[in-house]
Amino acid sequence: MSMAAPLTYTLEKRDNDNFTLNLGPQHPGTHGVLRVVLQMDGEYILHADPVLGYGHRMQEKIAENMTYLQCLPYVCRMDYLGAMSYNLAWVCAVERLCGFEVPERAEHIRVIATELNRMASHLLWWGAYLLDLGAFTPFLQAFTDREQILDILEYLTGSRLTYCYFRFGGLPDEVDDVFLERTMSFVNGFRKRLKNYHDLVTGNVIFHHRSKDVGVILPFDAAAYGLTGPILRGSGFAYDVRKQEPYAAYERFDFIVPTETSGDCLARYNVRMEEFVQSMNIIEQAVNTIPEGPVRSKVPKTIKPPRGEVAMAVETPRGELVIYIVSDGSKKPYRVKFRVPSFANLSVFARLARGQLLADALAILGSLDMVIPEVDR
Amino acid sequence: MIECCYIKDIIRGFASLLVGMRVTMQNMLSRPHTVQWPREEAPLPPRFRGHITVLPDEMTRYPKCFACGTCARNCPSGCITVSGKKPAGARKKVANSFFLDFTRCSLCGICVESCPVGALDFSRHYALADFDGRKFQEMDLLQDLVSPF
Amino acid sequence: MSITPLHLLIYLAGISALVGLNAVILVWLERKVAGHMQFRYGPMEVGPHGLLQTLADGIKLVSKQLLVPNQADKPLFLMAPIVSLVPIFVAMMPLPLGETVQAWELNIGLLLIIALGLLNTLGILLAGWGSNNKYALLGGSRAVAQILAYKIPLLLCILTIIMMAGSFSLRDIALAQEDGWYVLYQPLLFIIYIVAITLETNRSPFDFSEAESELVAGFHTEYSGMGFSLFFLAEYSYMFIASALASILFLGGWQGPLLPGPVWSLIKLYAIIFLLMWFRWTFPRLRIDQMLSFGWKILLPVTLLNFLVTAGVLAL
Amino acid sequence: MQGSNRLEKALAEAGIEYRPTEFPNTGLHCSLSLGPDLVRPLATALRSNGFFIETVTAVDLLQENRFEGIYLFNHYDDPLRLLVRVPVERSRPVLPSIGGIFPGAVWHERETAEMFGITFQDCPDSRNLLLPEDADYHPLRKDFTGRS
Repeated sequence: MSMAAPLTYTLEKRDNDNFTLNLGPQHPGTHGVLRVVLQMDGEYILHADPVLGYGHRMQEKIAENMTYLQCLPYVCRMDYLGAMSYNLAWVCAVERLCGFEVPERAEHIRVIATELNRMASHLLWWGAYLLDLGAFTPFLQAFTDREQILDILEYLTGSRLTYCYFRFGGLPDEVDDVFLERTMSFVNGFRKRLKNYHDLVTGNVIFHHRSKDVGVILPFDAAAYGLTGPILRGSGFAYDVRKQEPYAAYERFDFIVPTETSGDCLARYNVRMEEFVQSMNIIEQAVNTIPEGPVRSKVPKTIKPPRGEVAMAVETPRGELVIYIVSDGSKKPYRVKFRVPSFANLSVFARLARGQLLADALAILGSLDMVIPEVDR
Repeated sequence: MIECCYIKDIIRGFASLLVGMRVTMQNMLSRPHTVQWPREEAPLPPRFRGHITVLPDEMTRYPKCFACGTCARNCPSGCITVSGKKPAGARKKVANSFFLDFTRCSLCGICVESCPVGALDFSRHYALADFDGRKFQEMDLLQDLVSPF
Repeated sequence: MSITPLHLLIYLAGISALVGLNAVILVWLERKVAGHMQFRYGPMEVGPHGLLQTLADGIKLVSKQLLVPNQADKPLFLMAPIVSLVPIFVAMMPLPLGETVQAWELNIGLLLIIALGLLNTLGILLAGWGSNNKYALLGGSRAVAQILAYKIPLLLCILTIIMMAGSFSLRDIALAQEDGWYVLYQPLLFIIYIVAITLETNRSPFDFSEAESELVAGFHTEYSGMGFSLFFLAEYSYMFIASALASILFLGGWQGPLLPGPVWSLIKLYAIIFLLMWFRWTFPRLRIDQMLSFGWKILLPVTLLNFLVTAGVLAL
Repeated sequence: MQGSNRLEKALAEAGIEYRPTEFPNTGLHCSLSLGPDLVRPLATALRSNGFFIETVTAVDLLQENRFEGIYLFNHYDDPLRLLVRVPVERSRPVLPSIGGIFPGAVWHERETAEMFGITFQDCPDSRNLLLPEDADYHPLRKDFTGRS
């Protein structure tokens, strides 16, 4: 029983039946203000052209006009679902630039918070992807658990989405045991609840038919488009910045980088589902081995790094974020480049959507896990 | 063999649907997670970041802020305007006006951290709404404090 | 039994009340079921447990402006919701909800309902074509594309039942199940029938013509106010009719112990509607081509086989 | 190290000498300064050795009156960030496009082109990406203040 769509579709067909379909900027399936101009033949997509920039804020110019500290709240505004990773990336980049030390306890808390945030982001993706496939319940099923993570992070940072929590040289204030206990009880509970997620969706035959062999990213394409993150790992590369260039305290923890080889939506799904487990492993280890001590090292009040340049790579929930800073020795960065993962990941969409059905194209878009303000910056 | 797989696939697929339906039924029988605000209230976390407030001095009840302007300089959005002057006979300045443009504030808390005397703190007000936007463009944070002037 | 104009008026009034009340209850029920399956409460504010929420929404919808898009085919655009809704008033007439609760005993009642059920698709197609919107057009054409894939298995299901009961009259079919519901003899057919009516009523996992995440709102993208609410009424009324048919064809209609007939009818009917809602809030949507191959490759052979086997067994 | 071997090999293919930089302090394993004509041979060599494109961007060095085109590459199997710097005159900003070699670079180049006013030679797509299609200003230039 084969239910896959015909894989080859004659794209060379030229007649007057083609029409242009504006998918977005306001469309339930594009997760934000993304517009894709589609050339369609019936339900088949002949050509897709993403149009970006609806949420463009010129973050890089803003950063040039601000001190390093003032920039801190702004970086979180790019990827509001993985704000902790952005926060960490900026803080680590400036620390690398200035050569600040970070106490071990602070590093552990950073890892815990970032991994919790990664789980929250993946949960939202899980719900939104299934919403793209037309299932409504997973969205709010994921929200019940995401809400608990946000509660924990709100307890830690005082904010639910754009945390702005890490500071140069550590954390703003001491972390109490209540946070660690709540984290552990959440992780223990979520390990059990994850089974429900699999029961509801992973085994579902409709879900399988919708995501298997849909939107296959070949390994050769992955390098050409500079893909990173779970999307890349679904195509067979075990590339994870946490493993390859460990930052914070990731080299101390034992975890594996889940990979799949088929490169389709199902592979990307499975990778992310496995990352829940790995994140929980990391959190457990980090909580169990957290040392006592200060959470902030001595750093000067005014950050004035030496001349030079630095590139800091961080694995956000969506892939590899590289913050490239050129410093001219003043209080403000001379040039900041945010190499955001969604941007590169979205660029492959036009290629994947060619010759697909409209429904599949939206499933692919969902499986790429976009945050449009991050793409636009 | 093909027929066998065909039927097996159908049965397995059907079973997977039933498993999914079991999960939603379990959901239905469990308690909803909604907190029905405003009839119920969710607890505010201790580090909740509302808009900032100026704290009074314990001794004098005057504003603790002495209008050094560090917060205004450090604010990424430039939403704080503060000025102060010396009350008669005092050695230090005291703030006589402290305005927050809450429409631009991003609640990052850099001002609270950078204050050298700890005169700023987050308030615990969250249900802020008004018909007049100007009220939030110029929030007078010294309103509830005793003024030495 | 002949029908006088007075009779007709009374029936129509009764059916209108039923259609309206049914929609109010079903929308509320759907939102409640959806809510509780998603750890929410659903509507809670208007009336006890939000019972009057649908009424409030209805008033809001009725009082809204009916916008006709620029360059839309205005007559078709305005006609579409009516074409969707009106057949329901006729299709409900031969439905027996109790031994004596039936508007019009007709010996070909089943045929009438099946024939009128097709008009819903026409309404969707008109809406899709008339609104001058590409999403709506895609939704409308999807509705037409899927019609054969589920109608033939559906008809074969019904034909099997007709063969077993030996009558086209719904009343006779229900009465034929006095000593054993057909669902006991034909469980597989019942499942297929439920799948087919999910398709017929355009509900998830087969809501292709609406397909929120793909087609925004599909065929009713451009409808506002009254047009939109008529489509809503029609959708829920078709659900009512399809479930009523299912309860009559497979579950013995109004027959049951202790409680009076109409109550049993409603219990069975709403149980099936609940099943449809349960599907909707559990499953992801199939793709249109997958649904077509599902219809042609699974539903059709199985129902055909079932039909032949049943015919053989009956002949023996 | 295996990783640096890969880089050495790729650089040798393009005829460039390999000089590592201090990795942990800068996050870069190697940073090169090249002429514009060497970029495409290097990109081809990197592509065939399994490197992926991280980003293409530029830095406006207003005081030295030049732009620096920045190409960042990395490798999936070993962490090996390579930064290629291509200085160009500010008065005649033209950089070679690697969009034909790395299709993913096209978007980065479009962004750099509109932000700095740099022309990418033979870029398959030269429309604006993030800015409005009729934008004739280049916001990331240092002399752009946002005030007209």
